[in-house]
Amino acid sequence: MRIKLKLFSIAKDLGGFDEQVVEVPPDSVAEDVLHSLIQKNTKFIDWKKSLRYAVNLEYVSDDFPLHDGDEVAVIPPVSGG
Amino acid sequence: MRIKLKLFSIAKDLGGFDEQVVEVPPDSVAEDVLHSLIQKNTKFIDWKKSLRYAVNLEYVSDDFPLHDGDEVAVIPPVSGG
Amino acid sequence: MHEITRNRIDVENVIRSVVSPEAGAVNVFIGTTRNHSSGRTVTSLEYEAYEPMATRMLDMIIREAWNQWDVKNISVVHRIGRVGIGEASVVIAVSSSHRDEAFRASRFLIDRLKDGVPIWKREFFDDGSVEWSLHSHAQKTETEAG
Amino acid sequence: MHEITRNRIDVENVIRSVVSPEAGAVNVFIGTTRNHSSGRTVTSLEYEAYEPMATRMLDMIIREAWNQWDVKNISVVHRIGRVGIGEASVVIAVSSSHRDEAFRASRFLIDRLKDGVPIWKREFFDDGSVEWSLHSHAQKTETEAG
Repeated sequence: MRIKLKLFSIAKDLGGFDEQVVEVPPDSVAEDVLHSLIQKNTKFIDWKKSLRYAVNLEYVSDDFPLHDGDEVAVIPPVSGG
Repeated sequence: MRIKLKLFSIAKDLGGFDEQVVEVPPDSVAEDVLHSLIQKNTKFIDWKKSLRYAVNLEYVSDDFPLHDGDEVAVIPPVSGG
Repeated sequence: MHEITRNRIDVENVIRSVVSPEAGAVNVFIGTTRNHSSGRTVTSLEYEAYEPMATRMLDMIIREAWNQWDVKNISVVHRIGRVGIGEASVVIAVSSSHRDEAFRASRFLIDRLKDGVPIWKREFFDDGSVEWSLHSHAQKTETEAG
Repeated sequence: MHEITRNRIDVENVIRSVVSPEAGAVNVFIGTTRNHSSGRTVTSLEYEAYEPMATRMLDMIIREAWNQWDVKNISVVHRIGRVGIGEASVVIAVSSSHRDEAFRASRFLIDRLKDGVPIWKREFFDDGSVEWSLHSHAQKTETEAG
């Protein structure tokens, strides 16, 4: 299945893109998107514990199941305000 | 001795003046200024418990001793803000 | 800075007076005049102050806030005289590095101001009556506004 | 009202949007950009947002504040893009009848905003380096500003 993957802040810098449609295996969960990112850039490993995921504009748990067409965002520590 | 007596808010309305030099007996204390005011207008009796006194721009206790030349203010409940 | 003024308070100006490139947080409290009091309609208000004492007390409570919290700048401006409905009667602004201090100092300042600074509000009602706002314990009446 | 904008925030306008003749108390929190971070000199800042999600979350936390306190109006405006030093990056304004509610709701809103709304700050330092501000537990670094 295909999802729209969005990266922000430091994740965007490490990943080298801000938005990409990616193919993921069926039964993928939110944090699985990190695996493909780590293959591109091993520095993502250091960030594993700091990253949160949002699916379709809502924070989800790491093991939230993904569906075809989902918009999945990798959310580094926020610093608004 | 003589003091400068200042009235504000409801006290000014009841007393009919905002500032007056008044003669008080020696050994007078702050709340003694109320006695002469009650003689002018008995409604001051109802306010006895709500009034505070300031001498030379500072809140004082009711039994604070007055001195010749003091500026004594009768302070009804404040409502600034 | 602190001031008792007969002019309209320029809120932006009060805020500008505390903003600093070294302090990232600003808390502002604004008291505005209300169109009702104890269920009756208020058409306008007037504030009077025992000015030299009020000025002295503002100076004192600002120093108290300074001593208590790590804040950068503090400004307090209170308007006196006639104030239209919905206009600011008081503006307090505090800047600090961390937001907690700005919030706490701002709250402290308005509480202390309302508690003892010699300023009085007179309300003009739509039935033509005029009354001093007297919310003391001894005088009961409704809850304190703002 | 809430808004994520690339324009300079008109603080007076945000305040005006919450002032009501029925609500006597207004609390305003303003976050301003600082000229230093972790002891280094910052020359300018840039904010980026995951806009649709940030908008959705602002809407949500405003509703949470509404449900929790008896407040009249709430406005939250966050600026994104390049922001000069000393300028407002966020303005929160809350009006209520009693000051306690305005203070509490305002504090709640900025705490919640800083805790989870997807907005990121990037600092430009005087030595030419550029860094995302990342104050997570995992990433330690100094205390959160503002």
